[in-house]
Amino acid sequence: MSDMEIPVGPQHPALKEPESFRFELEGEIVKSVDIRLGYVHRGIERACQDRTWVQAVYLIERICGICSHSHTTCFCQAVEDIAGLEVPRRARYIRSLIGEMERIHSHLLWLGLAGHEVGFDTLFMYAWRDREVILDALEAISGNRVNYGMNTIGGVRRDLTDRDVEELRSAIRILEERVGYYTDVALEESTFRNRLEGVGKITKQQAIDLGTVGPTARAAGVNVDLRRDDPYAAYDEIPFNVVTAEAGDLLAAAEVRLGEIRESIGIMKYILDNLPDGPIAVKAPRRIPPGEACSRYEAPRGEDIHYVRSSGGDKPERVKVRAPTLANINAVAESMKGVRVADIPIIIAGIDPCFSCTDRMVRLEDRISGRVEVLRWQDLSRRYRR
Amino acid sequence: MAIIDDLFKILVFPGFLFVVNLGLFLEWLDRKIYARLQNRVGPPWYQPWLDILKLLSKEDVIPEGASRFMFTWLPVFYLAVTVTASLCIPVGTYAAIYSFPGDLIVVLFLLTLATIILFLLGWYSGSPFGRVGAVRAVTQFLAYEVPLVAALLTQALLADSWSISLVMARTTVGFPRFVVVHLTALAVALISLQGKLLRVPFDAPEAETEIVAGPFTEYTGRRLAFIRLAERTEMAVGVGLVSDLFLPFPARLGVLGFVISAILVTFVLSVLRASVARFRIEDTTVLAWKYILPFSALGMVLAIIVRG
Amino acid sequence: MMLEKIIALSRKSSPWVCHFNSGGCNACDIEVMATLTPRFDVERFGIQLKGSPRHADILVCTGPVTKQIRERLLRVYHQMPTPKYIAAVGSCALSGGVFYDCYNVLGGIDRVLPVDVYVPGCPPRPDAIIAGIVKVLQKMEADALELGDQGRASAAEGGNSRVSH
Amino acid sequence: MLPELIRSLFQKPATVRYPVERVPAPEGLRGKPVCDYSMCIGCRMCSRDCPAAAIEMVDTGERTPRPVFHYDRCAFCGQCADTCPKKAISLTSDYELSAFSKDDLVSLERRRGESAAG
Repeated sequence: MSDMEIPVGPQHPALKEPESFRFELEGEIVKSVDIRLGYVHRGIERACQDRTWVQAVYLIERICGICSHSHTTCFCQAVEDIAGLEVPRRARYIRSLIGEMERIHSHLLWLGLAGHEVGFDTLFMYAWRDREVILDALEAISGNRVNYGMNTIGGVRRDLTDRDVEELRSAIRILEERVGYYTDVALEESTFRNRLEGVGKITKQQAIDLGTVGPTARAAGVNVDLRRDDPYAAYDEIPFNVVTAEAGDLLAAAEVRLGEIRESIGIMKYILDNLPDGPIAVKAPRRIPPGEACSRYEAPRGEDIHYVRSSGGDKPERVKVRAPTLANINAVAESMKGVRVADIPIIIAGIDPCFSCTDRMVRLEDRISGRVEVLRWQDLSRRYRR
Repeated sequence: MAIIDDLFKILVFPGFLFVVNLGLFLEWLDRKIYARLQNRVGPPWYQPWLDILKLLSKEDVIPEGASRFMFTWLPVFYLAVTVTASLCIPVGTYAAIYSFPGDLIVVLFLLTLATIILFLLGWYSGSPFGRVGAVRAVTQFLAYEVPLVAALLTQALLADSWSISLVMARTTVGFPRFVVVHLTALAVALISLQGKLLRVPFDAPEAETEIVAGPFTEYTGRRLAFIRLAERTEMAVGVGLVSDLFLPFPARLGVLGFVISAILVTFVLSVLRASVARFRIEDTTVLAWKYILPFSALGMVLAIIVRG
Repeated sequence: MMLEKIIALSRKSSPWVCHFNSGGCNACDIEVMATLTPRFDVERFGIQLKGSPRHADILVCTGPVTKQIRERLLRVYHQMPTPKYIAAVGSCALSGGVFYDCYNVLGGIDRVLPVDVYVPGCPPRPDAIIAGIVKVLQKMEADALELGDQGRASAAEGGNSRVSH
Repeated sequence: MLPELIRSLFQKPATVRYPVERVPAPEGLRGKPVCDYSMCIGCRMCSRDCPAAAIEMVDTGERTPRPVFHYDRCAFCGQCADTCPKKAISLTSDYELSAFSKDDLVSLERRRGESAAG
């Protein structure tokens, strides 16, 4: 077969989001890849400047529907930092709780999608069926299955009732059993292992050089977790382990994610047992005093960074978001060289990409010549490659 | 009246209508079992028929870059070839329409032709996905055709005949002596059939998440309906062939036995589909040549030894 | 007419869906995916998610239309064979939602394509999405019975779907 | 994998019977927001805080304007209910809002000029 080019995306069954990858093939081997991002660029950072602080939280929540709680927590922490608000202890615990529930649902979602990408639909069905358990609990607590809207500046919006706690405990029991099952059986299924093992492999050094974060980095043996390294919310009081693996391939990533689900279940149990009493929010002023802050959050996909600057008005002056997928996408481009067509979907899915978080536009304006230049992905990674 | 009788045989039973409907029924059965294995409800029983009807009533699109002639006629050829193959399959004790010594070879030839048509379907559809799928279909065909032939050959050796109806009649002759050979050949036949029908784990030629729908990506409406009918017929032929040649029921219980065997075979194929992930095309080839082919050769050697 | 009844029945019982994210936040997408899973299992109604727009009857659009995606959305729509229907899922797909004034967002799907059914929610629950799809099916059946292909096309232009290119 | 598969085969499917049987939504569901116009004082706070600009203040013939919800734009976040000083706005558990036309997705039927909430 002669060389040919196949487009993956913007509309492609392997991608749930519109992104364009063009693969130049030599037989079944990928010769080169051209990534074109930006289909989901909406201009959220700019739009934040037109929103009041209250409205901005909901806009930030919709950066990404899967890690919505991560983004809002990160943003609220930055704003609380600027305003000098002390978030009540109970609110911090509830934030952590929702954060861990989100991690569980996100990792189960990943497991299911990974199964789907390699044609193992049964795993997809089972993982998503069991994911409904955690979604039901989230819906009962927050009132929505996906965009929870739990955070507000100064605390959380809804309290945990006794019934919620009971429901959560029974949900945890089901999940514990199922996650144990996936770890034992799904990862032992030889055809599934065969598709993950050695695929999308990066070394520890590469993981550090490419600046990967979250499970992608931890799967390659980089022991980094913001919940431990730079505690926020209630994590300074909660005991837990950081799960790492050595291999750096997708099987290791799957092991890390499943291990993290078990850790998250442990964290949830601890929170339910040690939930402090008290108020769930402090009143936030409508105008945030001038200042700037940077906040970090360990989202299910990795480190999420928000930078917020206030000029003292009722609207943010600048919001900057660095979502985890942006840090990980270089690893995809790296491990894509020389792979076979069959591995393309699973490698893209391997970092659990979230392009709606990632699509940013960088526009350089030369003040002197007045030349305006919009950077493409390749320019970006070439310029800022360490 | 002989002409009417022949026409009835060719068009209704056990010919065109029966085999197409059997194929659609097996599709429903497969989807239903697959759904139940995944703890879902699955489609209602009339689903495959309505899918076909709906496709027939939709717009036909010939994309730019596709060969007009090929695009129009290949789906028809595809259906014609598979239906022709079905003419040689006896339905239990109900004799095939067209049966002669050596009809097993003809069926195998026609099924091979179907794969070639599949390749052409994809190659001339003017889509890169279609081309990749087409090449994969041929690669996989090289891997699966040989074991399938070897498995059927084993049965033919045991029965000492190339005629489907004779092999069927002699399936259970000398039963305890042949059982090991028999089961070896059956296992190889089931796995190769799964590959032949492009089902998980051997669905790389039409892997949804990789190349959308492979050779069928660009087909719409009536043409897609023909392709689906042809695929279902191919399934009915393949399943029917395995039931006839390997299971004892068709020869004992007639038409009922044939349907029972077909359901059993489909069940096994569905469970296989639900319990594994897709192989890469390279792995498929390696697996076939390294394990399945030696295994089928072993079966053949055993058959020769047992026959003495 | 008997034939029309059969066509109407087959269309409403076998809707194949193609999902297109025109710039949304993933929330609606995972809920659309969730309708396939055992809890909701839309295969009960014969609904199948198809990768190729050529096989699809209903285009399920999620997310607001960004400037870059507009062309692709139109292309996917034109690849679909008639009769084709569009369901806009999620508030963003309806009107732009919280992104109503973002500089790179054109607004809802109906700024680009004629939408048949609107499913509000942020994101809508899978139940609500199923309810929306059932509404599309009602429309399909009515169209097949009363109007036929030609009639539907003209109805879409003059009816409630406001198209502005 | 196989034992689990066979168990599922004989297990009752996990599928709910929606839409034949409606599954009750949880109590706190953030569904369709509605406003009790008799409690509303027309302070515009909800409209000011709405992140999606989905609340329009409309003159309904009373002394002050009343909020009208555009469900086609609403993000169902519930901030309006939180903000409302009189607790006139509440979120119902109604979530099946799909419609053929966007005109049906406005809480007030403006076309006919009726002043009914709902």
